Amino acid sequence: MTGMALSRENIINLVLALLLLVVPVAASQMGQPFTVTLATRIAVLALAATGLNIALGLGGLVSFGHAVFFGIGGYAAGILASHVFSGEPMMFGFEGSNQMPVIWIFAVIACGLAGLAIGAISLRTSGVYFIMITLAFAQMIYYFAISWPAYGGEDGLSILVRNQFPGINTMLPLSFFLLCYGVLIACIGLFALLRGSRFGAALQAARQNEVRVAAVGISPYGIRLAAFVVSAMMTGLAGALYADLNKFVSPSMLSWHMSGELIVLIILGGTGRLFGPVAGAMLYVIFEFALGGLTERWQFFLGLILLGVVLFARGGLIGLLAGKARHD
Amino acid sequence: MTESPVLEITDLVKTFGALRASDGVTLDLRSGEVHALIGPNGAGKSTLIHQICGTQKQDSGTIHFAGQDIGRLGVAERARLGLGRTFQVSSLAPEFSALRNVMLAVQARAGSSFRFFRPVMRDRGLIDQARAMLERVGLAGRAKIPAAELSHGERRQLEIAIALALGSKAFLLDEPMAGMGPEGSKRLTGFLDTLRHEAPILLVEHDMDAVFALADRISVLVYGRVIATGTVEEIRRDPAVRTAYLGDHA
Amino acid sequence: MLLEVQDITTFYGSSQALFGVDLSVAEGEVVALMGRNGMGKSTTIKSICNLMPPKSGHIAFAGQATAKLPPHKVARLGLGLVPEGRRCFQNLTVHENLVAAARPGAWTLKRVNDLFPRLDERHAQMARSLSGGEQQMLAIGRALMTNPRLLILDEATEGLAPVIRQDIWRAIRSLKEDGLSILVIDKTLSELLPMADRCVILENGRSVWSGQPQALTSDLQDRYLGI
Amino acid sequence: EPIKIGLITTLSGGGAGLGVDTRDGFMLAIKEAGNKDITVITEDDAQKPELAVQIADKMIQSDQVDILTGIVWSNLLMAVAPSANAQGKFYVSTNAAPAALAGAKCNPLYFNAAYQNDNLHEAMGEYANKDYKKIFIMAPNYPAGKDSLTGFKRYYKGELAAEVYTKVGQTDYAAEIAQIRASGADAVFAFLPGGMGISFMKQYAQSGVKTPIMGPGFSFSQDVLPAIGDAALGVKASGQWVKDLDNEANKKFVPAFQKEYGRLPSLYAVQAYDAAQLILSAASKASVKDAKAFGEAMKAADIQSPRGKFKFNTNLHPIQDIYVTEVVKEDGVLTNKTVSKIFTDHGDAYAKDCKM
Amino acid sequence: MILSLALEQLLNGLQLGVMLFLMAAGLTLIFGVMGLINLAHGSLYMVGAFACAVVAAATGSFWLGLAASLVCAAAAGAIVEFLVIRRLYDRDHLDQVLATFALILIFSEGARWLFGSFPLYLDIPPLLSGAVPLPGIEAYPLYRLAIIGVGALVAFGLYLLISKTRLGMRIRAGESDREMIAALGVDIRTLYTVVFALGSALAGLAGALVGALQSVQVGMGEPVLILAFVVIVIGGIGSIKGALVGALIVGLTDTLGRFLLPSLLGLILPASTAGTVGASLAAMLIYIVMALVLAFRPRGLFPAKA
Ligand SMILES: Nc1ncnc2c1ncn2[C@@H]1O[C@H](COP(=O)(O)OP(=O)(O)OP(=O)(O)O)[C@@H](O)[C@H]1O
Ligand SMILES: Nc1ncnc2c1ncn2[C@@H]1O[C@H](COP(=O)(O)OP(=O)(O)OP(=O)(O)O)[C@@H](O)[C@H]1O
Ligand SMILES: CC(C)C[C@H](N)C(=O)O
Ligand SMILES: [Mg+2]
Ligand SMILES: [Mg+2]
Repeated sequence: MTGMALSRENIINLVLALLLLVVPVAASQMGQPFTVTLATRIAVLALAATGLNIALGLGGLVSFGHAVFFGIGGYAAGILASHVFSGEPMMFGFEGSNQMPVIWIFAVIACGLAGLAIGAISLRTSGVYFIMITLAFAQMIYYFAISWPAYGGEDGLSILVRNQFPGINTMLPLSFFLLCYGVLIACIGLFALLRGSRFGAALQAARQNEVRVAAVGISPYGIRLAAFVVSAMMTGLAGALYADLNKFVSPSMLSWHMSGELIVLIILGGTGRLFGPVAGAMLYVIFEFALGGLTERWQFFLGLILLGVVLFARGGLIGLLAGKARHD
Repeated sequence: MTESPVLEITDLVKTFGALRASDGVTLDLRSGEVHALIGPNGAGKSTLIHQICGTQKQDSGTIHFAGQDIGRLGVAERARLGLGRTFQVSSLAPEFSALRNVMLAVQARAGSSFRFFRPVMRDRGLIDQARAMLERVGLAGRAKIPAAELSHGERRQLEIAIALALGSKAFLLDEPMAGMGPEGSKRLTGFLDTLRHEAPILLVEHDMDAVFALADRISVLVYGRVIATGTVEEIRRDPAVRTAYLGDHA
Repeated sequence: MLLEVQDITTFYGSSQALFGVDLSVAEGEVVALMGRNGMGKSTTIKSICNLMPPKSGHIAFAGQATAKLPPHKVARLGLGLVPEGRRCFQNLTVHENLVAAARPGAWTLKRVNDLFPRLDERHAQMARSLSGGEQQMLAIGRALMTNPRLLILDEATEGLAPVIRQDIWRAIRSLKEDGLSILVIDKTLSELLPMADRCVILENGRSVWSGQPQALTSDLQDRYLGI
Repeated sequence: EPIKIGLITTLSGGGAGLGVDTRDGFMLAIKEAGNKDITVITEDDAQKPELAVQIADKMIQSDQVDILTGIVWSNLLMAVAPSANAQGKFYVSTNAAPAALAGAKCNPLYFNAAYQNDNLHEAMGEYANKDYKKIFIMAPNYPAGKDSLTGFKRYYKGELAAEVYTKVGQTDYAAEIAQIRASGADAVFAFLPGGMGISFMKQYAQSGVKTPIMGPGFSFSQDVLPAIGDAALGVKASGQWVKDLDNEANKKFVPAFQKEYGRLPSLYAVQAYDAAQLILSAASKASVKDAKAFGEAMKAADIQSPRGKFKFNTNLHPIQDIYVTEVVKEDGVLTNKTVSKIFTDHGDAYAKDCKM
Repeated sequence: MILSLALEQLLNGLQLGVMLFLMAAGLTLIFGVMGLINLAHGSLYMVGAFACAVVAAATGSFWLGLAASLVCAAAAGAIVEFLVIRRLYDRDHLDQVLATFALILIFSEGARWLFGSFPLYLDIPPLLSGAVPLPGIEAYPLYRLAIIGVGALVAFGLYLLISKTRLGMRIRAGESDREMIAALGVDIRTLYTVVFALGSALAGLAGALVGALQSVQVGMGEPVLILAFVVIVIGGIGSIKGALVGALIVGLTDTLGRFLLPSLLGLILPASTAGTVGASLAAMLIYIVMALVLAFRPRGLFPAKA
């Protein structure tokens, strides 16, 4: 990133960013709202994966439990909105909210706290143990959500009217898309800043060689915990948007399949790459959609395609197009 | 000796099962000196370094550094107090260039790893300091090469550059000459000779030419015990040291 | 010739490390490979073992071209490698490290243990917790357990105490007397040169000089090795 | 006038059996009707709520369907139906019938052609009163499971030996079977759909415990019976449809299904078949664009159901007869046969809260 | 009565533990020892169960089915290793995650394509069906006792293979440094294919054995996969002893938790609430145990010595 020289990767990133913007806008003009919905889905999943990419891509922390944060974000939206709708106050007489900014703040704070608690314990382990302990926390919360009756248990919680954002009519697919897109781009920007910063340097170094980082006097634990929390918050924000996109939340947002899917998005696009999650989400959602329309056996073919990508496109889609990542 | 030692180790014990890797080690490092620690393979030299740096915890005994008891501190805390070390087997961030490896040390010294936004690669101060360190060890020309692609010897040099960048108050060097060619060893010897004026050096090394050329004092560790401490001449002449360690190399 | 290396070039990805190396080792010969840091010694060795297959040039061992063989087949022709950085199997005990590599022949567990009593003492210890020098002994012992015809030592005595180093040189000398061929890299010229039948010097990925150790004048040493 | 129907159901993964029967039952009715104006778009939800939502969005926004149908699972239905209704689309459920949509949140565009989730459990509760005094009841720990036991207890008057909730997706029931053995119960009521039921029944048969088992129809429906095997013989279950029901429509339906697909139909097939019939009958009377008229026509339920009589309650859930069945072997094939009728014209407990 | 119930539940816990070990055994080899993250392990388990069900249905012999499960799973494993896994050893663990995730999709939908959407029939062979009385226990299913036997046998066999044979040493060496073991003349490629096939065969065996007790259907492998990972991680990766102990801990915790938690909570809560809350806690219990174990012993109970 010396200067803003348009490296090949930067050009590709720009193209991806424009593509994700232009296609839905055009589709909306041509009266194809579903394309807009699909693009929104891509943007939100990419946002969730960008969050995970901080922990996984930069920090090498393979969290197999990020669905927890995705789900908590989703439930923040669902629960706050449901109280507005039902008129029953929540704890401390708070009436809930159907304003996205309020919901987002709640989601981000809740995920930050959850990330802090889970991270503080999980980061005592490393490698595969870390993968599994994060999964363990996710499973705990998943089973809790399934059987906790107050907010629907496994049936989930419907958001009857999409939550509102000041000055924007979120019920219009394109407006909602643009909102999500804006949040996505802002978070990708944040990711880029983090990656290039001193914090990012320490985090990435800790991924490559923990012992070395400690020996120069930086405690890897603190750095990683901070990264994990930020990562959880970003994924949680995505969860809140996802709930509003589907107008529905349920424990399946917390399931290990979801965690796995987020990881898959990242690898598919290119681990640690700025636009990896975007590329991954585009590829995945489009395949899922296109194949699902073609054949009932779509999962079989999706499997084949994913396999092809791992075997023949090292470093994911961005790796294939832009070559190996370099830290100068 | 008017000044109190920079590093002072008293009665350190460390056991692995039945093995006493440190068996009551008492040792100090005074400012301006090179104190060489030699001894047979498996005598417990690296284990001692580990305990000083905090990567292993002693069973008993105390470690004082810069007037402070550091025996209970974590690795990173000790490093921040000014303990600079190199590893017996190079330990670097492999994907980072040589320069960024050193930059990491510079930022660590500044204690500024929780700055989230300013891009490091536009941080002239950081880059210039790191570059200066690479220059000192003769790696300036390889600044942009990822550590993984450096040759064995070059990695050893990079380790030293990192320790320098930390602005350490004492250096713990575990076999810095290992893997350096004859030329590299010679240059490093010259370099360490000047470095001692910045901060004292505890030098673990099997290269006797280097040890004899550099050391103000030598301690000999055998089976976890210091069997002798003295000047180069005293140690060279010590018959116990000759049989246990030096052989004909004296 | 047991080992014949002709004009090989080797790349790491797109960066070239070897630009034409020639080298040969005859049956029973000890050849010293020399050169400053980063000149391509280790790369040459990796190429010989086909761990880093050369892009061009020719390598033959015991008359057989190795180009098409996977590394384990090359090794089974009779190459015993002590790699740079030791690379002991960290999660195996000392004993297991030795046994895992064993192939039948004159070198047995007992003989290795006799050569390095320290390994016998530590036989049940995990390799990762061995001291540096102990790991070096283990790496040498492990290579011997394969009963090679050509022993390749990359940094043969790195990290070993002087007494042990002398033991190793003594052992190498006796191996040589047994007829084993040896290709060795080591930085202690004072010990290496008396051992070697021939020296090959690399500079910037090229073999630039080859000859008997006696012919290695201080002039040449200064030019190529920086001493 | 053309009508577009979006059929979302589970066609891949572990729950696919139910979805396949749903689709096949539905398509059989469409085929029999031969109505060229009707197009059905089928998609797989893979039993994932989010995917179901996405497909529903696509069908509504891009394919512009008029009616959605086909979802098997309550949790997916909850994700799709309310929002489809909010967008003015009909939803006709072929199976899932969560209590949440039967009471206060009922909707003129939401029809259920199957039952209300509690119904089959209620029937077993009523049936149990006859022969048993102390019953061990068991269900997975999720909303449908809790509804199930609530439904059972609503009618059962005797003593409970124990009320046990199992883990969703549990595959080993040794601990529960040991509890049954020790409980001294004179019967067991278990609601364990899909693979859970198969595992439980096989393990129960091996355990040496002889306490009789009963459950709601879908635990012993045609799709799982072959996999349970003889372990299921003699089990009592409830159903609003049984293969051997004696009515014209049924005598036509069963062979037709068998001929078309080479296997016996299950409960799900019938429910979907009826859902399709309901839509077809309404289509012949009103335009789907006129929601009110179309809804009225559908509510009239002018169809020949293989269940016999069928009509809608005020909350647009069925009022129907419910039977007790027993698992028997006919020509080497396991199937259910009718034992007796439990409820006549049975509605559900939530209809009274529905203000429409 | 109470004592007999307690004894039976203890035995159930033990038996579930051994069964979990059986399911985890193949994974211990592939993941624990070879160090390969194989999410498709559950698929191989499914392959075994399907092979057994299909062959048993066609021939009427469970035992032929069992043989078929071994053969088919081993073959599937070998093919997968040869075509896919082999290219991934020197890659990031994450590539293995993606590739084996893709394999799950392929296997599951492939199986549905071939065998349809409905669960298959596979029952316990007559020889092992029914229940027998045990000291202190009224009756215990014979088949479950047989599973304990097989599990113990597999555990012992694996222990010998991994710790005592040269093959085992070489596999572990390969995990530590593949290039180096090749440079010492060991044909690590073929060796890994063989080991992978062996691990797959064990998965297939478990699938067939457990399949007769549970339901044989598409997707049956996924819950097993997670459980098997949990077991191995609690025990400490790479340790057979750890895997066995981990399996027993999980088995006992799960069984006793399901049984005791609702009753214990019943002392302070109304019965129905206690039932659901207890069940929820029981469902979370093994994950709570795993998190606790790892929080205090970050490398599992029997870490490969550090
Ligand atoms: N974790 C451990 N468990 C068991 N023994 C250990 C452990 N760590 C080190 N040892 C043993 O302690 C002894 C001292 O090891 P140490 O690495 O300190 O030796 P050293 O003096 O640095 O030797 P060298 O010069 O060969 O590097 C060795 O015999 C080693 O095998
Ligand atoms: N993995 C690698 N990727 C890219 N370049 C490499 C790699 N390993 C070595 N090189 C480069 O190849 C050249 C030769 O390295 P090699 O390791 O063969 O040197 P050497 O003579 O063994 O040096 P030393 O005495 O320091 O071990 C060096 O310039 C080095 O930077
Ligand atoms: C198949 C049925 C038992 C499904 C159930 N009605 C549910 O809500 O999930
Ligand atoms: Mg050492
Ligand atoms: Mg080298």
